[in-house]
Amino acid sequence: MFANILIWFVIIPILMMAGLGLCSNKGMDAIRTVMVVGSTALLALAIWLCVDFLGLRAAGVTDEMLHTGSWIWYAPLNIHLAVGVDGISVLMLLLSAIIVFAGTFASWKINPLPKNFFLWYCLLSTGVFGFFISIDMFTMFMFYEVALIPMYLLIGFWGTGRKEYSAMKLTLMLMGGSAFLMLGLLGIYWHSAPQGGEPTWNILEIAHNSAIDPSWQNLLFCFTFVGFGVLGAMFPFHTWSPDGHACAPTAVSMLHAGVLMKLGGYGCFRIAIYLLPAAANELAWIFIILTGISIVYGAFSACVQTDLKYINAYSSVSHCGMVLFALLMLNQTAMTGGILQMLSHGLMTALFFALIGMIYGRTHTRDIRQMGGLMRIMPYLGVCYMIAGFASLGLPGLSGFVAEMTIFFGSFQDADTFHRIFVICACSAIVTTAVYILRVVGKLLLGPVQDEHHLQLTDATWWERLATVTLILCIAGIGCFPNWINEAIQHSFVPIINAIQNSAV
Amino acid sequence: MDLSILWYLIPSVIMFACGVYGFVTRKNMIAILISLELILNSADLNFVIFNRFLFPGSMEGMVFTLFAIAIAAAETAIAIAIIINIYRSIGEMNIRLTNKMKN
Amino acid sequence: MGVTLPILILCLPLFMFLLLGIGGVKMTKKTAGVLGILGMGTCMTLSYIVAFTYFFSGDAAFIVDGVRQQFQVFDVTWLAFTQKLVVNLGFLLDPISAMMLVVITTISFMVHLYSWGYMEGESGFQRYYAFLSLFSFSMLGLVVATNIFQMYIFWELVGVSSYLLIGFFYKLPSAVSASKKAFIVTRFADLGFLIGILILSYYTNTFNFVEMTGNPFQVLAQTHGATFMGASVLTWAMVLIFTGGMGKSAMMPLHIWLPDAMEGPTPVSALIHAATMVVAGVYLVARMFPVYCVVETAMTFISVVGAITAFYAAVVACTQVDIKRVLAFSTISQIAFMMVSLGVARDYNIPGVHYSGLGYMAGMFHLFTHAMFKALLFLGAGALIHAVHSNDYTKMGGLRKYMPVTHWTFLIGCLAIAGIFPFSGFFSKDEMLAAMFSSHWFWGAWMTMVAGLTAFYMFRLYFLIFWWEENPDYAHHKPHDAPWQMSIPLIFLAAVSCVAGFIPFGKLVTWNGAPYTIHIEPAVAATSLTVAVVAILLAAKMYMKKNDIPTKVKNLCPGLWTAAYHRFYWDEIYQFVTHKIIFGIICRSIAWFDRHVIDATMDGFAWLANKASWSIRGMQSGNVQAYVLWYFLGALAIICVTWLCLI
Amino acid sequence: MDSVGNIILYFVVAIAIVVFSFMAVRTTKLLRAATYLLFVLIGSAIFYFQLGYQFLGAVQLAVYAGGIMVLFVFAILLTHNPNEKAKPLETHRRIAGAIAAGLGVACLTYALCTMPLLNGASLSQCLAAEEPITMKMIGTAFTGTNRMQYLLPFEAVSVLLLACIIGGVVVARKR
Repeated sequence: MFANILIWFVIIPILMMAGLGLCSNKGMDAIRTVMVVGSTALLALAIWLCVDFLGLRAAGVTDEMLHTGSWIWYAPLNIHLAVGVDGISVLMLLLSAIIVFAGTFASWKINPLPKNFFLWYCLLSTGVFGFFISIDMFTMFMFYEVALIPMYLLIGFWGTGRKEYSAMKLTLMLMGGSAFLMLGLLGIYWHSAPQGGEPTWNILEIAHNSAIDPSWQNLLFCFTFVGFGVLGAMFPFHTWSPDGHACAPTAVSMLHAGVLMKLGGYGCFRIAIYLLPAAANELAWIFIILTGISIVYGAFSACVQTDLKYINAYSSVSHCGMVLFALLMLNQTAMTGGILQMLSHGLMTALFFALIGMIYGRTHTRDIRQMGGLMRIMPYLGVCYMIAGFASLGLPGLSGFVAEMTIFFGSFQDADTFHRIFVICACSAIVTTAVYILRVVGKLLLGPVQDEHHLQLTDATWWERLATVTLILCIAGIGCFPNWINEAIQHSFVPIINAIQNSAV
Repeated sequence: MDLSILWYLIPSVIMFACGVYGFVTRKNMIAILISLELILNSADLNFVIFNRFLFPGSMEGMVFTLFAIAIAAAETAIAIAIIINIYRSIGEMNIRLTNKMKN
Repeated sequence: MGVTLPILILCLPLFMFLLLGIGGVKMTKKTAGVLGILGMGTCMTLSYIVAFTYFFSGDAAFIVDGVRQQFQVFDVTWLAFTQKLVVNLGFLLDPISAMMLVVITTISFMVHLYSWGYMEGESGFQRYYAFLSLFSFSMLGLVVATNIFQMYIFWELVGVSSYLLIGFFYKLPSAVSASKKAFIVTRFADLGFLIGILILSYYTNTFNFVEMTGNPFQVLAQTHGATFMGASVLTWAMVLIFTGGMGKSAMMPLHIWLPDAMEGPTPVSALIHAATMVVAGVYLVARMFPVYCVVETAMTFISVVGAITAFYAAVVACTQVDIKRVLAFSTISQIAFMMVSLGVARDYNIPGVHYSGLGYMAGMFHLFTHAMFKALLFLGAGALIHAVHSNDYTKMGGLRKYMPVTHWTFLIGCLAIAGIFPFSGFFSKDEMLAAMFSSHWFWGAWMTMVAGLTAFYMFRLYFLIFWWEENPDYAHHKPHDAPWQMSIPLIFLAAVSCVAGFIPFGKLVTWNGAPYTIHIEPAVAATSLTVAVVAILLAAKMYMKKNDIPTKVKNLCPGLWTAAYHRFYWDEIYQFVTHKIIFGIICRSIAWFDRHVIDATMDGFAWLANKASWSIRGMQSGNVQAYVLWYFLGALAIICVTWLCLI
Repeated sequence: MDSVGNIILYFVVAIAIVVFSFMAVRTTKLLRAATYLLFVLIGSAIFYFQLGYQFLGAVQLAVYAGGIMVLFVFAILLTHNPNEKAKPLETHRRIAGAIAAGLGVACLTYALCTMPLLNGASLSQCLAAEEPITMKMIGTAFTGTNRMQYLLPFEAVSVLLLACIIGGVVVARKR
């Protein structure tokens, strides 16, 4: 079991938790050492996995999932700890590792109770990594919950503003989503086997059996898609996102917007669309409408917000809407775009939230009306914020552009008027995005200094620089050299596209 | 005119209903205990009645009534001890005002 | 030709950007300036080598039987959307891209040099050079694009560099809002461009220019049959793509950003908003010209938009006070001139239409000459602003004695733009007018009128700055000519403007690569020359000496004058639409809806659950009596239900 | 056919039980309530006798009417001024209780009346059908371990009573 590299993604955070358990709240150095060593190890592991994966693919290994393993842990219900990765999960693992790494540095000075903060943080990471490595639906669901619960404490205790309310709202809404999800998963489980066979939780087997009755598929698709869609901030289930993000501490916002929201997109793809292709084909239009609304609606809402985090949260609604929108187009290019958008959005929102946290830590306000001219005071943070903004509005050379373009060109392959109109609506978001990003940049960074107390503030410290540089390099990396991602994930779509085409016939 | 089972059961039912009524409405703890005795007594009576009319020749009903009386006695004794104790510590018999374990 | 030089041309500015952008903080101003100028100088030299090789080497790759070929120096895969739809990054060498390489690098180099003097005292000097390099990189990438998507990529980069440079003085709120406006307006136009690309690429399954323009009839065939709202998809695609060009080239009604963009440093205006970036739209149309040729509607659209814009901008330019704004509107007008020129050029034997590619050649020719003299004018304006510290001509007047170099070069620029023989503008404008007349007399007449207006407002500006009446402030602050770094570009560009007209452009740049003989049409030339001279004389009469004719003229029709002064209220309309309608109504109502409907519904569920819990909370009171009551009633209920079921 | 004496006795006792139960839960004075309860318990004891369970009736009289009532009276006297009235009852609770009790009576009576099983033999027939219960039989039933013999519950009850004694002492003990 321990020979499987994937298991280590879960074991390392657990070891980190054990390590943290030995530290005391006063021993900040020890806590930081554990966190830095652990998150670096995770990052190294993820990079190694990525390289290894690309190598295997290049060597012609075309199995759908690599590094698979399966260990039973509850026989009566046929529940396994089953792991395996394809290109998409590898990228998601890499993304999570990067953000965990950056988040560690972004919360370098977390106060109070740093040990407990990092303990929960590691538990959250465990859930996230566990989710991405699992191919057993039950285990996946379990890790999903493991990732959700610490959120409540992290926001409720270390947050700012109306933190109890927000933490409660976020947790309850996501839990509501997972209730739907559980129903959907149970439904899939009970219908997973062909007549008389033993039902299974294993995604690959279910997809292979493809035994789920189409009439059931529709219901289950709605359950699972809505369940994951809540986490993916799909309209009208997005309202946890603005409040939750606004109140969360920096690293938690980063991890939440950067990775946790991707759990939604990944889940929609891996379970709803992959396992229920017939329903996906039939019902996609409903969700295309909803996600289309998300895209436009989020962008317009962001235009008039005055709180930096709200702006970003609404922009996340818009961008995550684009992820789901792309996945629902059910063709390879658009789906590739969706995955790229997940990566891109994860990195750039993490960067955004990191920067907002840093700015907030200095100015003690997030209201853009009370700030101005920060570029002069903290040029480093200002430039980083601009880069994040440009990534968000789709500047070529940064990741957002590649992702959005792939989505648009992929989505446009569906040649009927309904899809076309929605694609064009989605395209219009690039203008709205520019409007709100430039509005923030103009008010926050440029122009005259609003508050002269701000003149005494300092620029970024080394750990903040490290966190932001890591993210910026990744954003620029994807933006400049996108094609390797394309090649890494193309095999993942083949079975899905086939399944969809078969079900359409 | 026969004294059938029904004749005996009716007073028992009424006694039971009165007990319930008293239990629900009274505030004084001793009064509640009195109502409880009514309920118990009605149950005892039923045991006996059923034993007599439906299962003549055996005596389970009676035996269990005996047990019930014994237990009721024990229960009442303890209950009254507790009530007096409560009264000693808070000077109050009203069940609405004795809603805290510590005063 | 090897790939080294082209790659260097692209990478050098990018490298300079990264070097100056990241390492600039640690450099002195002098180091940064010298590095930037050297980098751009090298880039210019390399571009000259490439362009000259292309035009004059006679290599079989470049010219076959006198017909210039399109040559893809390299073309590497960058991102594969689908199997066929692959985005490449490459370097396409053909007459227009080679010409643009020369134009861009020359002007960029001049501006680099000039800025060394002009921007000397500014903070953020290093940043300024970094942005200039970024701009040069993006513009070069745009012109050498092998496919329309690469063009779009660099198109966006150009937009961002323009945003950064307009907002260079980021402490000024006006600069910030101008930069924002420029970006958003062009972004809006880019949306059209993007949708155009989406449509076109879906039907043709390629992004590549050579494939599309090489056989436009095939494109026509591929899109045949599909229509949307009465127009064929190809028309839609081409019109939408042109929309992108309208944004960058500031055509009506997307022109509003350009006058505001004058908030940027003046050399930037010269580089971006006069000579290079704003011609991107023209370049785009030229690039897609063969495809446009088969879409009659799109061509007409281009001509109409161009004609309206040209006239509008010329009228507005007559009333502006800010010298840079006059130049900005003159830019809009001149670019619209090129658009019309492209719009009237057709070369296919569409029944009943027998035009030649003259308009294309003339448009490109004008692009070239305009770039030179407009950069000259802007740099001259920069020298003036440098001297009197104001953009306003009312603060100037009588400057010819104090600033002779600026005066003479500015005069050359004005003569060139007015189209006076033998300055470069004459030749290119003459060709354009000839093309328009040969298309339809109306275009010719209309544009001749615009040409007259051009001569008038340019000389109005010239006289108001250099003649009119001396500003009394000169007594304490005597204006003087600019330092050598600024004068050299002025003199160089003036020299180019004098001689560029004699370049045998028809032999070099034509739409299909085949040489084209330029011959000046006497009638057209005479007309335009007469109109220009009359306009200049009129301007001299009105503005040479201080007098009250301008005031009288103004009072002749005050409404029109005010409207023109306020640019016919376009900005106000936009302001109203964006702020009041989009921001005030749409965005706010959506935000309100989100907080008070959607979020309130979610909170409502929570409230409901809470209420329900509170309401049944009383049942768990710890009150044994209540429990008994409920227990008893419950038992009764169960009895009754069981009973009913049994019956 | 039951004897007239039996019938008259039945009616007297039944009416007494009904009336006194009602009064026991309605009176506002505790001591009276206890007294009414005593009457009800005695009435039940008479029923036991009538039904032929003499031993049981005796136990009822001794334990309930004798022992428990004394406890009640002591408790009441210890905690109350005999003239003090209990607090007035809450109306809504009273209505709820009355409804519950009424429903209970209605429901059970209906059930009793419609149950065919219950329209069986008369008391005299039942009494005649079996031999009278002797103390020996009761003793055997309590001390045997066979079927229908209850040594274990008997022991359990005795342990319970012991626990009860100890508990009573502990609870009542002064701290």
